[in-house]
Amino acid sequence: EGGGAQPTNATVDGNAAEGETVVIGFSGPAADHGWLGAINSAAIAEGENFADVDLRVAEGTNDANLQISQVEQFINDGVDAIVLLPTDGAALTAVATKAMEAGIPVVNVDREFSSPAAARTTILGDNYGMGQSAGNYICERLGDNPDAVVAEIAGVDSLPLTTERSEGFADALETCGLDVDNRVAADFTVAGGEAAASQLLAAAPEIDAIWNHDDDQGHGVLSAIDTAGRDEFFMVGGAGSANAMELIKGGESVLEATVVYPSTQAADGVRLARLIAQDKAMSDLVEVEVPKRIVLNAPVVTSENVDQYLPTAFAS
Amino acid sequence: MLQEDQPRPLLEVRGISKRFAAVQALKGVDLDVRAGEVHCVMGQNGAGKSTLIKTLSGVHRPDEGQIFWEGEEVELHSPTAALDLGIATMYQELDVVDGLTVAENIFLGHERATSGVLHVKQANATARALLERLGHGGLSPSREVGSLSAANKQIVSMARALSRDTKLIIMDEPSAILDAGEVENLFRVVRELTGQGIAVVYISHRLEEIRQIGDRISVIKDGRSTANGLHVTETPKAELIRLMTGRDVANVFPDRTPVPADAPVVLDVDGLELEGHFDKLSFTVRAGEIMGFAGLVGSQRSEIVETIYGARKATAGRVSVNGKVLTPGSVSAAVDAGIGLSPEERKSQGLILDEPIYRNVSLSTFERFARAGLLDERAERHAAREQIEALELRPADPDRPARTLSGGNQQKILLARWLVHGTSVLLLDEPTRGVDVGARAEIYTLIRRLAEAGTAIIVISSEIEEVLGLADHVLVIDDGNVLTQTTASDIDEHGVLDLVMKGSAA
Amino acid sequence: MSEQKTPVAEQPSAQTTAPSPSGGSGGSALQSLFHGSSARSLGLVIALAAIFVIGIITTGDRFLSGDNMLVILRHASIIGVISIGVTFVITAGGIDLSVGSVMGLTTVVASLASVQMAATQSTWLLMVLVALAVGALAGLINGVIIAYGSVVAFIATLAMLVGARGLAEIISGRRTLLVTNTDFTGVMRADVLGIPVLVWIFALVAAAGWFLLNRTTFGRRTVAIGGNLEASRLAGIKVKRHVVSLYVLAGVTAAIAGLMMMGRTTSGTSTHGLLYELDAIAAVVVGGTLLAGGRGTIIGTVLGVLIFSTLTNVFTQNNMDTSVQALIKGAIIVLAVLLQQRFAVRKERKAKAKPIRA
Amino acid sequence: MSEQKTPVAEQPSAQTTAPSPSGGSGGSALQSLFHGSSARSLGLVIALAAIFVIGIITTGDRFLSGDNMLVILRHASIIGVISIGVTFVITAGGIDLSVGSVMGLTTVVASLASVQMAATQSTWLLMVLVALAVGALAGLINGVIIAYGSVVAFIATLAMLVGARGLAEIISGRRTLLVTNTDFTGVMRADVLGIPVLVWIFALVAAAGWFLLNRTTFGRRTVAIGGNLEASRLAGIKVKRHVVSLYVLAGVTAAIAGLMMMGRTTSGTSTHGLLYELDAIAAVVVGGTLLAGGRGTIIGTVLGVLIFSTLTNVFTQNNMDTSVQALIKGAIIVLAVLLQQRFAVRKERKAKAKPIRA
Ligand SMILES: Nc1ncnc2c1ncn2[C@@H]1O[C@H](COP(=O)(O)OP(=O)(O)OP(=O)(O)O)[C@@H](O)[C@H]1O
Ligand SMILES: Nc1ncnc2c1ncn2[C@@H]1O[C@H](COP(=O)(O)OP(=O)(O)OP(=O)(O)O)[C@@H](O)[C@H]1O
Ligand SMILES: [Mg+2]
Ligand SMILES: [Mg+2]
Repeated sequence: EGGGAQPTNATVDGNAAEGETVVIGFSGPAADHGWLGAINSAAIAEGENFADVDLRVAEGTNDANLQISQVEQFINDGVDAIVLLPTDGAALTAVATKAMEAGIPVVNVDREFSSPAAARTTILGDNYGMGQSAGNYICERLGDNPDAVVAEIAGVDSLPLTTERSEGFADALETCGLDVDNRVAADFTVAGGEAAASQLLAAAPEIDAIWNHDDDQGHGVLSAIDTAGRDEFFMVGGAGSANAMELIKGGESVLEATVVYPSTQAADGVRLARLIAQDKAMSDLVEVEVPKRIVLNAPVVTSENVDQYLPTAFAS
Repeated sequence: MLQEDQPRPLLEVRGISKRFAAVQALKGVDLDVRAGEVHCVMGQNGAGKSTLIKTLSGVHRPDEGQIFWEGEEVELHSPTAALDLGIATMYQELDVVDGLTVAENIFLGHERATSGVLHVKQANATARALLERLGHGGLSPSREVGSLSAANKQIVSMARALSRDTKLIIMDEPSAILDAGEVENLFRVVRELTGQGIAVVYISHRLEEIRQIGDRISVIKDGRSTANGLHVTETPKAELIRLMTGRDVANVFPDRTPVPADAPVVLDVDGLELEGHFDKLSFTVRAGEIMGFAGLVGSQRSEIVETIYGARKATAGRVSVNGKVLTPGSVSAAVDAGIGLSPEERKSQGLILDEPIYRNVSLSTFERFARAGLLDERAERHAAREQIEALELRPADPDRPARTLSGGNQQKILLARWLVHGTSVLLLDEPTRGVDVGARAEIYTLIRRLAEAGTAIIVISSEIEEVLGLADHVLVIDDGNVLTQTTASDIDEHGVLDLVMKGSAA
Repeated sequence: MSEQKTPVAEQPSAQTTAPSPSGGSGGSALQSLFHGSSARSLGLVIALAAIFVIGIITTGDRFLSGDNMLVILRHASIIGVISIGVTFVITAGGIDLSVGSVMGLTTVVASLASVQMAATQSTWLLMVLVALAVGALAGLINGVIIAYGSVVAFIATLAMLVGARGLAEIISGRRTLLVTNTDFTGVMRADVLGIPVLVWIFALVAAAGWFLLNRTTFGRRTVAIGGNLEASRLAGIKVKRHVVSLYVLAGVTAAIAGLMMMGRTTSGTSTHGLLYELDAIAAVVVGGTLLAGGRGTIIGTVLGVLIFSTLTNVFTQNNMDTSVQALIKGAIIVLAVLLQQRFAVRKERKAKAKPIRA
Repeated sequence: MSEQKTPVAEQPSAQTTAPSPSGGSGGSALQSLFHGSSARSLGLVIALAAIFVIGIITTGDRFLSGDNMLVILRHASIIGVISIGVTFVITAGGIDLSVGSVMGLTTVVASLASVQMAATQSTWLLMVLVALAVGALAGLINGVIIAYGSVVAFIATLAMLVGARGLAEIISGRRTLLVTNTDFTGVMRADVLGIPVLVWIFALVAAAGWFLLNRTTFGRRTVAIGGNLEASRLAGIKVKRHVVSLYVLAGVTAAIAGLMMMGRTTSGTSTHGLLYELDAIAAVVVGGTLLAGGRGTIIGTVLGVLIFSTLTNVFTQNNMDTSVQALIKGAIIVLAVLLQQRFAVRKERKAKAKPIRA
């Protein structure tokens, strides 16, 4: 990969300067909810930002079979780099390895491959960490009350990332002697969040805290809370949409905080892919190559630090 | 009754009873069939003939009674059980599969195959031989059955029955959809079969046929045997009718009332053409006139009336009713203009089988019983009930689903539909197919009465006798061409037959 | 012979579905109407009651509380309205896979900034009108392709499912649009006589649907076409036109459901209504409408919707794992249909026991 | 006679679908067999060719390269195998919505650590056997519920869709299981004569399916049951047993597809096969198999699958927006069906023009 020349570690400006045009293939899951929609839009926007990037976007899909053939197509086309947000990390490992073997650097975004050899660089949101952050925040707020009722509104339950988030959440709660009393799963959509939340509220007459995995479905969750006329609890969101942050900033809502899960991962992926393909390095590192693995932080956004995060938040 | 000196019967049925939901279809029926005979089963519509034969072919399990096969009591718990014994059945309703070829239909269920792999050539050859034996060597075994006419489907059905190693063939109204020539052919086959010692149970409403082909007759009335094993030659027709209906029926066509010379033309067909079927067809029907279409099966008579009715879109020409030209290919325009069609295949084209009788009767008129789209079911039911009573439809329960009626009564529903509508042109495609003697006479009278009231009527029938007896004018049709147009009294059965035979030979 | 095109599964039930004769003495139309479906509905009522009993046993009074009942009803209302439209389409022997997608599309279009702006300047009813127009148009396209293009309904509406979702994404730019018109949300989120407006809408649509199906020529045509399309055509019914109107009806109910969804979630997005088509069809068929057409029951559909929504509620009350929920739901779908059939058969048997001589 | 229970959309096509008589002089069976479907297949071939032309125009040689053709075929192969099974079920007048879900379940069970361990100790064929057994069992349950429980196929398999997915999640703990058995992945990912094993499997299953449908009693009885269930019963066919075997067959093809998916992704998870049922049904019906039953074509199904998979390839080659893709895909589904019907009608006209008297 990278040809014979040594990567150059230019300045930020230097990295931004137009280089030789590179073709980058991008494939991600179907943009069937706000966060993924934002991921896609951000990636495409990033591609358009650079005059020297020709971004090929494959149909968003939740079908590993189709996504594999998209990557195969990128390999055939001899793209310079591939940014891959797999529907399922393990399922796309084999074809990503094939791409790497064919000399095409793969940037793995968000859902990690099962083999380190399958990606030149991996850039991840931290799902477990996200759950942990939410759990820790709730622990801080409720830690003195071991009988507190904690509820969880998960996303698509069949996805491994949901399991990771829930595990992180449960583990963090355990440290302060709490556990999840009521758990429902939605589907990352507004309607799903509304439906799940209204059922949850009916099932649990008294709640102290709710963690909702996704701010997009959170819009529905808040509608349900509003309908039920409940406000005895506080809520922590997930992903970090602009809408959610505005609410946190406003301070009137039960939504007190949200855990950021960067929606710019794929855009970062496109940037890194460009650097790799153009043999550039990351400007703020001394290291002359783009690192192998980048795990993005999952910070908790509250009314105190919201202004810092609002600009990068996604509009769902 | 079984005579002591006769050999042991092949099939013996004792006291069979069968109930469907609310209907006691059979109440103790007896029957004995001997090898090599043609045993006719007669009875009015709904008497239970089809139900009886369905118990013999393993479709229905009887509630009571015994069945003996070659002297042994048997239980026929599935069609396969009956087929295995050697009982093959041609059902009243066409039992072929449109998507399969002729040969595949014939061998359905007992395919010519080795461990599941078909012998297509062998099956086709055997099928061809069978078809030849049936006098239809021209029917290609590899042709898809969906493209065949009803009559040809019937042939396939018969070939299927013959393809099994059978000792008894049950034919439930096989001649209903056949014309005179085809019936002759059928009889030839039946005689050949009985000559080989195969028994045939034959069901038909055509008394003449029974006289020609039958050896003995059993009669069922209201689910009970009223006669068993009468010898055909010793039983006068009037006696048979009495046994079936419990009364005397003068099975004659009603007298014609001459159509007044100044009667207006109601239906005017001018240069009508349906590509691939018929072309340049012109004729008129006047108020009060009955026009009969005679011809062989497949002569495109149905296509002609369907095109007049707008069910098929004419490629040229026009149809007008009372001077008003109809939109081609629009049934609703035809209905609005006052044309009614009683279609050839009543179950698939005429009735909604799971809907009650009254809704089937009012299918063309229910809008009339509505104000602003809101149905007045009371008025609708009332109108339907009137016709049900006038036509003596049985059962006279307007809420009974059409599915549970016998064939003849289903036919009456279709007539009732257009009687409620009050059309000025009535197209009747095989109106007495499968209708019993009693009801037939009623339908004839009814058709005549309608004509007298000023309705212009076209009747298609495969029974030439019926066309000649009922119609004022006759069109003899062959392959979409009008061979002759004449007054009914100027031609006889032989005349028609000669014409069409010559026509089809040409 | 009539069995011909019935789906495989219909075979034995076809024998048992013959509506019971209402007695030789000629019961009233009303009587016979209820008779026909009541036996099947009884099975559903029992299934619903069983779920209630389980709910009460496992969660006690909380389950029976008025608030919880309203949660069940509110949840049922949106899918319920769609199911009413789908009932008509299925009764006529068709199917509509696009309702969920069309619903999503209507929410997106009606929540567009321009529409909301215009609505703020005039009246919130404008949003209603826009949604209904979008739904009707989508239904019209479905109907025309099916009736005049002779494309199988399954495929035509599958295409609409895919296409409408794509269009909704394009229009919304894949974002969730917020409904800011407070007049609209105010009305949709209000209570009338202690019952949410959404539930009222469901009740009204269901009542109107019942009336339309059972008391009008429109309903009669629908049943006739589903029972035997060719016979209906030959009897002079304008079959194609009617088929088009059925899909328009389904599109309109999808639009109404979309408006309810906008009220409930105060948002419009292309993901609204995802997979609702399957939920609606399941509710309709579990309710007793024949998938092959020719028999439809609004009461059954309402019961079917309530069964599913109560089930979800009981699951949540018991904090059940979602995968286990799926497993149980699958089993319950089958059981509900079996139960319903059992009752229809019993009814038939009873009719046999007291024979009526015609 | 066959109109009765046909879905609404069938009406006009029913008149035009009567396959052409192959001539009074008695063409060979082979001839007539091809004749029946060739007219419709022609429309599909034209549609496919059109997509190819667009591909070539927009992307040039890259599209036509052997590698790209293999990409298309590999992608088509998994859904293709499922579609073959679904073709049988639909030909018999049924439907199977559970194939995708069952496929997911088979990948999970066959990738379980215990199964893989046992396979490593014995042979990788063990994994194949386990998958096939799971698929067959799921199909058996479907079939029994449908044939003996008289539950409509749509509902029974919808229940299986929900239930199997739930079970797969429970078994896998909602994690993606890695396929570590290199014998298995080696075989599945290999090339034979330059063609991937996956494509060979598809070709074999399709050929076997063609033979089974057109040249065996099993196939002919399948058509018969779909065309006229009652007549089939009267002809002594054990209809229920046959129906069960059809769903088992569909389950087995889902399992084969599952194995292929495991090979392709080296993983087993409950999300494999999501929504494949709709893709498969679309391919089958676009291919010309009658959704109402009674006519099925394997060649058409293969063409249908290839059309969709080539379309996706062309979309990606052209870097098309996913929402626009959805919109176009919807339109193309409708167009393909219309085109196919147009050709069937033409053929029919020609047949009518020279009437044959039998
Ligand atoms: N499946 C069924 N369910 C309910 N009633 C039935 C069923 N089949 C037949 N019947 C009823 O049983 C009686 C006998 O019918 P059957 O068909 O045997 O008469 P048939 O003698 O064959 O009459 P046709 O000459 O008109 O064919 C009729 O009253 C009919 O309505
Ligand atoms: N779908 C079809 N495709 C091709 N040929 C057909 C089709 N249907 C019927 N035919 C042919 O058209 C001709 C007319 O058939 P049909 O039996 O309907 O005529 P008919 O004059 O109405 O006879 P009937 O005396 O039964 O009323 C026959 O030769 C038949 O084989
Ligand atoms: Mg009969
Ligand atoms: Mg005819």
